[in-house]
Amino acid sequence: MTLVEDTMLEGHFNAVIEANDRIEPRDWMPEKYRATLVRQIAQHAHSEIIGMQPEGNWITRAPSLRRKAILLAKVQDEAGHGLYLYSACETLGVSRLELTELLLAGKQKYSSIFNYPTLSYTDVGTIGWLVDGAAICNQVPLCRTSFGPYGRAMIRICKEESFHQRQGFELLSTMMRGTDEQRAMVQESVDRFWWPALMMFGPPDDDSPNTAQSMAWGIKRDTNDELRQKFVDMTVPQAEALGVTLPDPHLAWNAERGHYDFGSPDWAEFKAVVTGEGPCNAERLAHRQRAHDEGAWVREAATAYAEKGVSA
Amino acid sequence: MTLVEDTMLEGHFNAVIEANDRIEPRDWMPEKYRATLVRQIAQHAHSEIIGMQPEGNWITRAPSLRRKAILLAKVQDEAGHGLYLYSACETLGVSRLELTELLLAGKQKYSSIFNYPTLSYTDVGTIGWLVDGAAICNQVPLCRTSFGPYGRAMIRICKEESFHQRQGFELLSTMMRGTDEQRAMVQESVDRFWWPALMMFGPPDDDSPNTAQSMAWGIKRDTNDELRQKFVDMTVPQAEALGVTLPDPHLAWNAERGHYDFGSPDWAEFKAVVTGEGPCNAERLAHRQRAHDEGAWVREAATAYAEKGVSA
Amino acid sequence: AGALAAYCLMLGDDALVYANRLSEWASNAPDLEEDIALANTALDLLGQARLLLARAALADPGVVPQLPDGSPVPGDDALAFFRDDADFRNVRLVEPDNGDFAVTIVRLFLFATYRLALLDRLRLSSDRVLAAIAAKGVKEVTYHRDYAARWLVTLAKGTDESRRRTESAVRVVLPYWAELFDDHPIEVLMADQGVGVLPSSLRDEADDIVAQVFSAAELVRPEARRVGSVNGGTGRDGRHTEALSLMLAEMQSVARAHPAGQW
Amino acid sequence: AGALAAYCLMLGDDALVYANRLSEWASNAPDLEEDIALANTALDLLGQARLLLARAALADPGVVPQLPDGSPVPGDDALAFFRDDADFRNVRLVEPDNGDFAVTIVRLFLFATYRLALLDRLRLSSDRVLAAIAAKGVKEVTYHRDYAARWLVTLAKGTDESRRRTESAVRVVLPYWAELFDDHPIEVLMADQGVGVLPSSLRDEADDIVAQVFSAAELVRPEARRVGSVNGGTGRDGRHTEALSLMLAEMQSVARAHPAGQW
Repeated sequence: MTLVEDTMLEGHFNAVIEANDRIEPRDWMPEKYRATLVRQIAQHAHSEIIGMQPEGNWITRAPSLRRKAILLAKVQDEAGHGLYLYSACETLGVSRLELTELLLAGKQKYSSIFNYPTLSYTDVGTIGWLVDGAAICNQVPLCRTSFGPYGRAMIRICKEESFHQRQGFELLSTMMRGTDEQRAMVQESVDRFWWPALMMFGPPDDDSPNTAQSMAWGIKRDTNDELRQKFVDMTVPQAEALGVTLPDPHLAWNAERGHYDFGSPDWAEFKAVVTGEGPCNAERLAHRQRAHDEGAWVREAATAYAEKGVSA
Repeated sequence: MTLVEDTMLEGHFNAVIEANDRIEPRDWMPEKYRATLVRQIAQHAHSEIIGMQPEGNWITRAPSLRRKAILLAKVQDEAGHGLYLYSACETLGVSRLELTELLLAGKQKYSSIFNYPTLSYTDVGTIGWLVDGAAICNQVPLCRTSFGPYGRAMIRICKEESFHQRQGFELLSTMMRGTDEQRAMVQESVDRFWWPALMMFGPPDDDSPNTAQSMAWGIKRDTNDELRQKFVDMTVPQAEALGVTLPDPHLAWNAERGHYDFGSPDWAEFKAVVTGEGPCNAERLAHRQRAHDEGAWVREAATAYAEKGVSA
Repeated sequence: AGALAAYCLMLGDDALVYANRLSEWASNAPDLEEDIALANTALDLLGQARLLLARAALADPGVVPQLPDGSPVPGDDALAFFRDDADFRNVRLVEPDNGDFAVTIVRLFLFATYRLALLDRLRLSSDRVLAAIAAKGVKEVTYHRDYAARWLVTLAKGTDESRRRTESAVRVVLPYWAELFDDHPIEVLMADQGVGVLPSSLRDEADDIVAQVFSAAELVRPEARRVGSVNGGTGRDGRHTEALSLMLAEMQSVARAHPAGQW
Repeated sequence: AGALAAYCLMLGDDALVYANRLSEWASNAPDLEEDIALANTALDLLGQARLLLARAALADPGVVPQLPDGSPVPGDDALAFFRDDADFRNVRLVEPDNGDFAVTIVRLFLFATYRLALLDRLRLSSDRVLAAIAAKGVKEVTYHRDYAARWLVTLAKGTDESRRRTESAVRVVLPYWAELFDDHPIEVLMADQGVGVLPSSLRDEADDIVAQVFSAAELVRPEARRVGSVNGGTGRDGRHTEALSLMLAEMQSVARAHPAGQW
């Protein structure tokens, strides 16, 4: 490729980005753009797959048949989201198997929230409400992300996520109308998940070095702190409607800013969890590794059978 | 060995048997005597080991701390009984590992009773009362069996078995003083285990071809039907004391015979269970096979380490 | 009405217990596609269970466990979460641990083959609710059977390892097959009344399907063996495997801890 | 009295939860001798748990869950079978699945090392019941520690496979170690009063034992990592692993089904 061609391609790329239009897999793109996308989409896909575990933990114990069906369907949806996202990543030339191996080797991350345990069935509702709520804040802007397959996957995913969020909220509000014990369970669960949910948006902007480039490329559309604020503003009235107290003494409406003020998460805990010292990091990866290893013979059998079919 | 020596040895053996004295491992013995002993002791050892499973099934669910300790200690005793009996067998030149492999290959049996499932915690009590009760009837005469190591093992085992039997009876009688639901559980459990317990003495005498030779050799001291009658005579008053009904419409005191009359077990079921078609045969062997396989690397490590110690 | 309720419990418990077992595959399957397919199967069966348990509760409220006054737990949930194992009426096939993927596939194939034959005939039930449940179920279970049959052939003809596991799985699961075609007095009564289907009448058709798929998989069907009864009874009589009470201890734990809970 | 009861629950729950976990080895161990030894260990710990839970119930009846009037369930059993997981006060080390024999041995070695150091000092407790429980426990746990240490060396120096598994087991279990030496406010209070032992004061001694046995086993102790807290709390605060509620669902199922039962 000549320098001229190169420059023309880069010009096209920049123009597409400028116009808030989509880059497609066959388009030329800068290596770092591609690498950033692979990292981000893979992390997102891994989060869906690892995220099946904390909620999956309660499928066999869901306390009504309706709730069992809802939870099983939700965990199934997460597997589906993982599928779309791995497929989007494959358009960038990296296979699902490669990505899985990077995850298992600890070379790619997943959302830190899934390193917290689910300690009661109520957590299913709280995860739906807060964690899916935070995910939606993160993801809705990604529907307009510059890379086509990622943006289109996000549109589909966001629709289902907001359905999950409503289901989570509905479970909690049903429980709040139940017994005193149930109300206490909801509060206890919210106490555990509130701060980790705020951490889902990543470190504060002044500690997030990659944000600027990702925004310039149209991969990211808002900063971490902007998204966090949006989430808090959205969630506080819902907490009031629910009748639960968010565990933050600094939480207060700021009429001047037109936003809620809120306290700062424990960023030391966030860093510890991200580097592997959360309550469940080891278990989550070990679970995935075990399922991957135990499934190897099945995948091999399917491949062998398919090859026989071709040669027959 | 000359024919004269041979005849002298056989004379010694017969004299010992005649005198109701003990044969010891170094004494000469007929090949068939040795083979019969190995088969019987091994079957007895296997029964102890397989018998850990149905009761072990309830250790983690025992409903009080005291009962959990009693049950765990009992299952542990069964492992101990297995140990003594395998040791007795080893004096006849067959190793524990060989015997285990014969068990797993289906070439040696264990008591058919352990192919029935334990379906409630109550079954722990019923097994103690009826199954250990039947085992004691079988085993007390074996304390006088002609082969020394077997007889001595049986003395120790019988002491513990009768302790277990009392504990089983005590659990049932405590439950009978509890709620209506508990009383119903006891009756239901006894209904399930009564007939299988009667089958523990083996087929009727006229269908038990090996009994005569075993009795002549002093390996066995009573016929199957004699032992079964003894068990019924012993158990009926205990059932009355407990307040449970034994599920046999033919059960009645026969003043003439000085014994209880009773119905006939379903011998077709007995044969099916013995030939592998009981409710749990496959599970019991699969469980033992799995534990054996999963423990292989540990046993190998211990051997390798011991050898290093010797060579160092 | 008592017999109809008992019959609905039989068919409903088959679906409920098996759905719960299959749902354990979530996040554990060999690949994402299988995770999704097994969850789908569990969801379909869970749906059938809900309808059948609700029908049982309606047909005879006497079968529903008594809960404290004012309990908000509906009949189908009370049946699922507040009955003890001895009151469950499912066949034993659906109870044991999932085992490896081969055991799961063999069990699913056998279960779906039986249930499809059953539901297909149940569409003609004189009970219109049962007929409607069956009509919906036929579509679902047809898919389950095809899915399992495809995998059965794939595993049997894949690698040496997968063939070894498949043959072993057949030996593990097949002994539970015969019980599916025993005629329980309730089933005889319901068949006589045109409400239910006589299991024994499905046996030839079901064996035929098994033979076809085994033949495609080049599997030899091992000699018939059946898991023995307990005190003359099997799953339909409430005499189960040791696996069921363990499964229910887990499944019912949250519901039972909150008998007055709203979910 | 409230603090003493809370302190007894901590030590009692460690023993109870771990005893229940270890008891799962029954009929599953690599050899009969190990089956017997692990059952013995579980029995010793179960005995300690009974004494400690009974002491807790006596010190403060308010910690015992309320049962229906006339319930015959004694205090220690009510504490064991009618508390929810969030009310358990054991360290998280004792909760996870047993894993393979190597994981079991590493966990037992670490647990016994900690508990022996603790009980050894607790013999001087100003609470005479606690002192007596500790005196008895020291003998038992000395044996547990020796047993585990011997096996740890054997496995580490046995075969390549056993060494690989042992190293992996150390990586799995060791992150739960640091939590054992955290000073919970209740423990600080009890230590101040001469009733309890300050966990942090045991750390050096315990690390020393670990270093000695690892050295004999030629094992390198991996870099320190610790399992993170949950909302600022760990096991002693009732914040557990996902394994505990599953274990209790099973363990408590029969007792809870019969709250008025006699056993």
